[in-house]
Amino acid sequence: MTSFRRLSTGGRIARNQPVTARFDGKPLPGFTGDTLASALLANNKVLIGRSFKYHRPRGLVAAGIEEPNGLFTIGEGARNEPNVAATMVEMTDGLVAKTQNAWPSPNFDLMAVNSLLSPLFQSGFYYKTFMGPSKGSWMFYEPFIRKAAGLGKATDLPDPDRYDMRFAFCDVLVIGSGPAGLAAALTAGRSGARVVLAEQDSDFGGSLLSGNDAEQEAWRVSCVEELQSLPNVDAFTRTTVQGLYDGNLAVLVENRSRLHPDPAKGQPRMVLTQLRAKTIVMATGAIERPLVFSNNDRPGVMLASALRSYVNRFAVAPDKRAVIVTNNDTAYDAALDLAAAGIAITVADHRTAVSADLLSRAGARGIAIFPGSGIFDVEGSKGVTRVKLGGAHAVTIECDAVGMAGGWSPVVHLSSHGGIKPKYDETAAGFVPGGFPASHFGAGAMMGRYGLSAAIAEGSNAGASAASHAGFGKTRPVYAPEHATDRSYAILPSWSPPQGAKGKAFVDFQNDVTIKDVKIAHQEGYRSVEHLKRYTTLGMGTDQGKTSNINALALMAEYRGITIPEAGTTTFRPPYAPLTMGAIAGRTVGSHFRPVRRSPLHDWHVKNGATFIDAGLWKRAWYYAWAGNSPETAYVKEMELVRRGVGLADVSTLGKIDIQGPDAAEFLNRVYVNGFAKLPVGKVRYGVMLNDDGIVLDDGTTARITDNQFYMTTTTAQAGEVMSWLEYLLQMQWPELNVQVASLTDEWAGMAVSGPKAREALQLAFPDADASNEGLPYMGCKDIPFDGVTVRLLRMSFSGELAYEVHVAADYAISLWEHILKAAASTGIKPYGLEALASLRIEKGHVAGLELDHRNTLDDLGLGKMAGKEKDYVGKALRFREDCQSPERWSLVGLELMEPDKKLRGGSILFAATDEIKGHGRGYITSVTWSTELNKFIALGLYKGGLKHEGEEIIAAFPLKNEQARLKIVSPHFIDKEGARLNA
Amino acid sequence: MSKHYSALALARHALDPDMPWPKAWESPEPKSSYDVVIVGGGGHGLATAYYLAKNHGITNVAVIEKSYIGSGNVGRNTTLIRSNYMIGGNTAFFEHSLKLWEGLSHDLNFNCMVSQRGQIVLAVNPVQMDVFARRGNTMRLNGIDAELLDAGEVRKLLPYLDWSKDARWPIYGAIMQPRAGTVRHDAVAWGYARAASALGVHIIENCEVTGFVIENGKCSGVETSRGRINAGRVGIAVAGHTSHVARLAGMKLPVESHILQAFVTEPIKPIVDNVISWGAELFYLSQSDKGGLVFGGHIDGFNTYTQRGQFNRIQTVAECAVSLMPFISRLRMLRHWGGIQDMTPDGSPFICKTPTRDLYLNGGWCYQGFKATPASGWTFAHTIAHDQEHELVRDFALDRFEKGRELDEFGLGNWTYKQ
Amino acid sequence: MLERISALASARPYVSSVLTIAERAGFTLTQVAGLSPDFETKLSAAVGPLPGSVSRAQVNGERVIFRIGPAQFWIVEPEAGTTPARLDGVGAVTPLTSSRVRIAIAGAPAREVMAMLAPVDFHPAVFTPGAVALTGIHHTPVTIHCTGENAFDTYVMRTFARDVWDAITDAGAAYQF
Amino acid sequence: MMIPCPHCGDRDVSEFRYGGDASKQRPAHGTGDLKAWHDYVFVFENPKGPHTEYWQHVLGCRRWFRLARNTATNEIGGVVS
Repeated sequence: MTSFRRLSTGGRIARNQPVTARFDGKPLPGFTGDTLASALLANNKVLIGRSFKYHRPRGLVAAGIEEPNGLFTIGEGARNEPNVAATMVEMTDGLVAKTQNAWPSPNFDLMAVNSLLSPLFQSGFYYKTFMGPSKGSWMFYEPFIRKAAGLGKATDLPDPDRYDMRFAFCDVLVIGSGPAGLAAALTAGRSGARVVLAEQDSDFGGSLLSGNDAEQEAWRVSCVEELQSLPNVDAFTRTTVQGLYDGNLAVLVENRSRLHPDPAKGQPRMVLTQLRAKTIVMATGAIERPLVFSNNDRPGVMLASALRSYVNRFAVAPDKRAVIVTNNDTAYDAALDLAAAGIAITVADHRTAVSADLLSRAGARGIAIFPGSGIFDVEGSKGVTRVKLGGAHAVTIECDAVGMAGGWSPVVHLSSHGGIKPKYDETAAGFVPGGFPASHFGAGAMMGRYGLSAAIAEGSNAGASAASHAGFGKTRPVYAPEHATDRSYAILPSWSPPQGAKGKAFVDFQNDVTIKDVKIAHQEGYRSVEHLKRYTTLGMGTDQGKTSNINALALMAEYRGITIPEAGTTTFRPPYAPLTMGAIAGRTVGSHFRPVRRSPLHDWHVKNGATFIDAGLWKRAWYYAWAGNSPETAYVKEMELVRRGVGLADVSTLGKIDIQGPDAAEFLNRVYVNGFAKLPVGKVRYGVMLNDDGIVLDDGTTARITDNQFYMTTTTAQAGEVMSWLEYLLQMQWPELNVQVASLTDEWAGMAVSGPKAREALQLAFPDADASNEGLPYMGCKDIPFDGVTVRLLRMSFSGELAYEVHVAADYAISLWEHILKAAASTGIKPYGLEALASLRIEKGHVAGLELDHRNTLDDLGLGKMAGKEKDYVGKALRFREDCQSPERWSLVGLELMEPDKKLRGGSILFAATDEIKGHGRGYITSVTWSTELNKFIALGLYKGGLKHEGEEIIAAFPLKNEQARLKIVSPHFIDKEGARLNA
Repeated sequence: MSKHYSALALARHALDPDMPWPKAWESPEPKSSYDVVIVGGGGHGLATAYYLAKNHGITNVAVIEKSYIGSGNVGRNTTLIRSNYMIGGNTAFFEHSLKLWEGLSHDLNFNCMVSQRGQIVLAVNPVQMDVFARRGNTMRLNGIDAELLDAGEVRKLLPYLDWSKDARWPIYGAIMQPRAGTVRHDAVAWGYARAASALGVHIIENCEVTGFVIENGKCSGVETSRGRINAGRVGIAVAGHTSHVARLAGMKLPVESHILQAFVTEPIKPIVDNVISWGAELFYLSQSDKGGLVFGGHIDGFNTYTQRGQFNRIQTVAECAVSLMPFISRLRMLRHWGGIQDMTPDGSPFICKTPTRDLYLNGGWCYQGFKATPASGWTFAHTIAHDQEHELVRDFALDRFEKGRELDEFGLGNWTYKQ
Repeated sequence: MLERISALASARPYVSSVLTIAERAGFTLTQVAGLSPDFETKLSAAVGPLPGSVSRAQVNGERVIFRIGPAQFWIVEPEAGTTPARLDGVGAVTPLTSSRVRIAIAGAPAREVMAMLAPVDFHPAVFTPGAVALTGIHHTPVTIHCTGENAFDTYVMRTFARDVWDAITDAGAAYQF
Repeated sequence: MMIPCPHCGDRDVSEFRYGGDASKQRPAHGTGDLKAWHDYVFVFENPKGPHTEYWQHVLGCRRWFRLARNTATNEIGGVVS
């Protein structure tokens, strides 16, 4: 049976460019200019899918972005993309499309059994059942529900395509290129303003593309040509404005899928533009509404405007006869154009009176008109075969298709993205923008003002106003073609269908929401629009209710006995249409997800067998190949090297800050808890900073280079925070301090030379420097020239060994590092990595990231004594809050494993020996290492009451691995309590 | 007309299409006086009313809602439930909540689709694994399920993550709570409303509280857009607008209002079985029963009452999604929306008495309001009924910052906008 | 003996017939910040006229001066330059030569590539030669200087330079063929 | 959202770091008044409407400044001293 066919002439398709897609494994012929939807209809594929819940046979409803039914899986393998509206897919060679949500096929779908059970599946049914027999029963039912739900099937393979993101700026953004948009863009363009015109369709023209009037076409072409000739205008097709965000940020997405772009050549599949527009003209048009009647979802029942698009634009039409049902005049455009193409047309008009002009024009085309009538029912299981009218003329008509003309809904989505709710306009019988900010303008059908000459006039005005608002005063208006007329768009509202028909009457096609579901929601009290939507899932599909929202709202208003505006409207949220995730993420994915930060020594580490570990954004050398291949053991060798000989570690990741000015010392004295005012030049001091709340923010060291210049280091993790904090205090709170700060983190590389042989190594590397205890005592610092480069030596130690840090401008880092290794080769010096660094400090009892976690006070970390009693410092007041001083707080302890055959793990929970092992315990282990000095596992931890319990035996529990171990609480300074090594 | 929901009732209605279902909850005119008035008809307020009636026999209760019930955050979240908390004041409360979730559909006779599909939190380095271990050990020691997974085990469960050498942060392992999962969020509000209504609670929609009747330090009612309503006790549960409503009662709170965005893709056939969270940046995702992937990230980072987010945050979240699960790149986002949530300096909530007698506060939920709903209602009802904080919420007091007793579950420091 | 090694030493080179993306090494960078009310007068005496705003660079012979913050300037010149010696007593002087990598992006598509990287208006009538933007590329702070009709110098942080290089060359991927 | 940096002009919000409520007066350095510090650090007016707040142009000139913004609309009032 043929229901739809390709006409032999007409349309905008390029008949000299035939293309072939693959549809469900078979060739699907079409032409360039076709959409997948028009090609399917041209090939008489009317039943093209099954509905979501009931698996009813479905066909195309629309010709544009609002299509609810015609969803297909496009592409295959890693390029498989589910749920794409066929109306938005351009026919190309190589296009692959598959039907979805039907098994084995849409024509014969076994899931259609659901249709028989449909009385059970009314709205909200799942809230009322699947609860028994036991508490967890839902977990039994859920997999079946989940399998039945969902639309298409996604691939789980990584997307091979590229997506670009770009920033752009313009004076006037015009959204939509229908008559109003073309006029607006051209008027604005003529003013000299930078104009961007965004059109989601594959060509400019909007509704004009679906017409067949030669004069209008000429007007369209001349507008487009002039726009393209203007250097200040960028006009984009296939570009959807997906959302408007604060600050006039418009997000545009251009789809280049039809070009089958090659990511290896840097060709993007989509380009997302973040466009900052000074002004915005919305000319987004309107979408036709279906009518609600029995079996209005039969394949072949579609919007009247869609029938018109298919016949005029794609030269595809119902085979012989179509019925058009309408409540307004606009349907006659479709009726006349279809009749002109030789299709027999019957119009059922809800209105009892039809204008004489329409009657005579329709009569001239042989169109039968039944006033005061509507559709009672539609017959035909897999396609329309017959329509029964109701009302004044209860006749039955054999036909191939039905066009529904229920009036128009202005596309107000973008106007409400900024938070202004749409308002109901009785004349337009739809929601129109509730208002605009000063820089936004609307024109044409989206304002509820329909008709060609009105749209063009309004577009021209809006373009001029927008340009003027952006500072471009002079322009020339755009005039409508001479014979443009304005058709009335007034509808006869009739939201409920005739009584008595037995079939389902759908409000939302995609989500299978019927008029009965709306009734049930009303009965049960789900009456606010949001309740209605959420309870019935109405408007929640991929089409986001573009065709269904108003009908549903109107029905609810009718049931409640209130007006449509009283019933409310729903909030439109971005994106306007389904927005590809890859396009949003752009190039910032995979290895580009976040920038990698590399030490100036990174390339050396790579060449010399380092294994890296992620620490924030940094890649840090974790351990080196010379020490082995396992993170479990390599660090132990590296620790031994430092404890017994000398090692070299990269500490360039530390935050480094230059602090200069006459008040620099006072500034440091305020931000550190301990005193810095009297730090002598040439000396370094360990310091701790608190946040305003009295909790430890960071620790580090600061050296005094000259009277008015200091060199601060921070932890790697907090470097950025500390820098911003210092800037904040100086710029916003303490303007009386004359201090300048600058980040040196990237300027200076740092390397630690640590171990009993450190002095020997340093002396070998820098023979001219005095590294003796006198020349460079513990916590001393000095700059020395070396080979014409300034090298900063700081004698300080994180490991507890005799140690120096050697800092140098980062450009020279690798060269100097290699020099030290070579010059001091006789000491056996080798590199050691982050794991050893972090373990050596545990033996020494230095706190680090896992202890500095924004939860601990100075006293918790055993650093309370550092704070100056008399001096003021940030965080001092709140440091002394009641609980912060409690002796029962969890505070820093050292821990030794008492059972040599066991392993100690970070994250263990600590209990007293007599405690029951449950609850939160008395603390936990923060950091663990094997101690090469003590030959056992040791740890740092926080324990209730802290070192009051020194010497006690306690228990570490790690129930995740069913482990428990006995520990002893000891001083966190496991080695060299007197500091003999440091001062050696 | 079946009041009780069951498969049988559904069948009876199916056979007799003209038999109407009863209203899920009644909409009475407000009385002039109630024993307890709850301000806020969201999940927490409705749950509080339900438990006041059910647990404490206090049925002369009104829930007053400015808009329609469930119009706030209970319908604007990513529907996750879990009890993986390790700070003393939090663990028992959230586990109590999860236990209540487990029986909720039965308790309410309303299928809230409590789906315990397990949450997997992915670690990106060994240090994070130690932090997760502390969390998991604490959970186990408090009778809560938790499992550590190594990278191999994670890969078996989630083969579609980015396991390639291109991954910016390779996955190192994970912690899993099998009992965690998702709940159909709207059903929670409706289910509590229906059950509370059945016990006699008045649910009053489209009624805005404009003031509190406070004399001599005691609250005895509320002024509303529909007149004064007297009350023996008044509870506030208006997350997102807590500061505003508290100000009407003369309070200034440690709360800022921030927007948290959430996202959903088009529906697809089942592909993601668990709730997945990532340790690289805050990101969490699950697949709804309808088939959409529901996901979210951090708050936008500055206080706002506009329910629309900034695009750079949307990008950040999309980058997380695609980088963690590269197949998502080809799926399409259908909607994104924003909820206004109370952020507190330590990321933890308040359920407590206030300086005003007979006035009680429930708010400051930060990211965790939804999963807390049942326990919040349970303990808030207790707090109101007994004029004394329930033992599970002892630490959710307003004075904890004064005392230095912050509950900073994630160790993020005292910034509302970083919590 | 000590040699300077570029942060981009191991970066993958970018080759295109229409677009140059290349490191432009061989400069010194000195930051100088004010500590006295007459700072700008003193600085100007030492290095010549100063840029009036953050959005324009001042070119004094081989010396390029950027105003990078309140009372803060960057002075960029060839390695043999004499600036640091002249700055004694002018203000807080901080040598930052190693801290930045200078990447030149030049050629007909340069503006389109820049627009793929930073949220700045690179329209030729707006971002004219001499224009400067302190902004972000790939989440890191950068200073972008328009040096010619379709030519830009971008100063990026050294520790991020390799990755920012990858981001820039990736943005220019389409022109490599 | 575009934020007007007093130094660099209007820039995208992604270049900035937010710094919290700027209407609160920081107690003088050295003030030991616990209540004053508690209110300053922990308590917020949190208005739905005009709000003054700190921002830093962290991917730019690193300048901190006070900005007037309406929290009900995100409308920017401009930089305030």
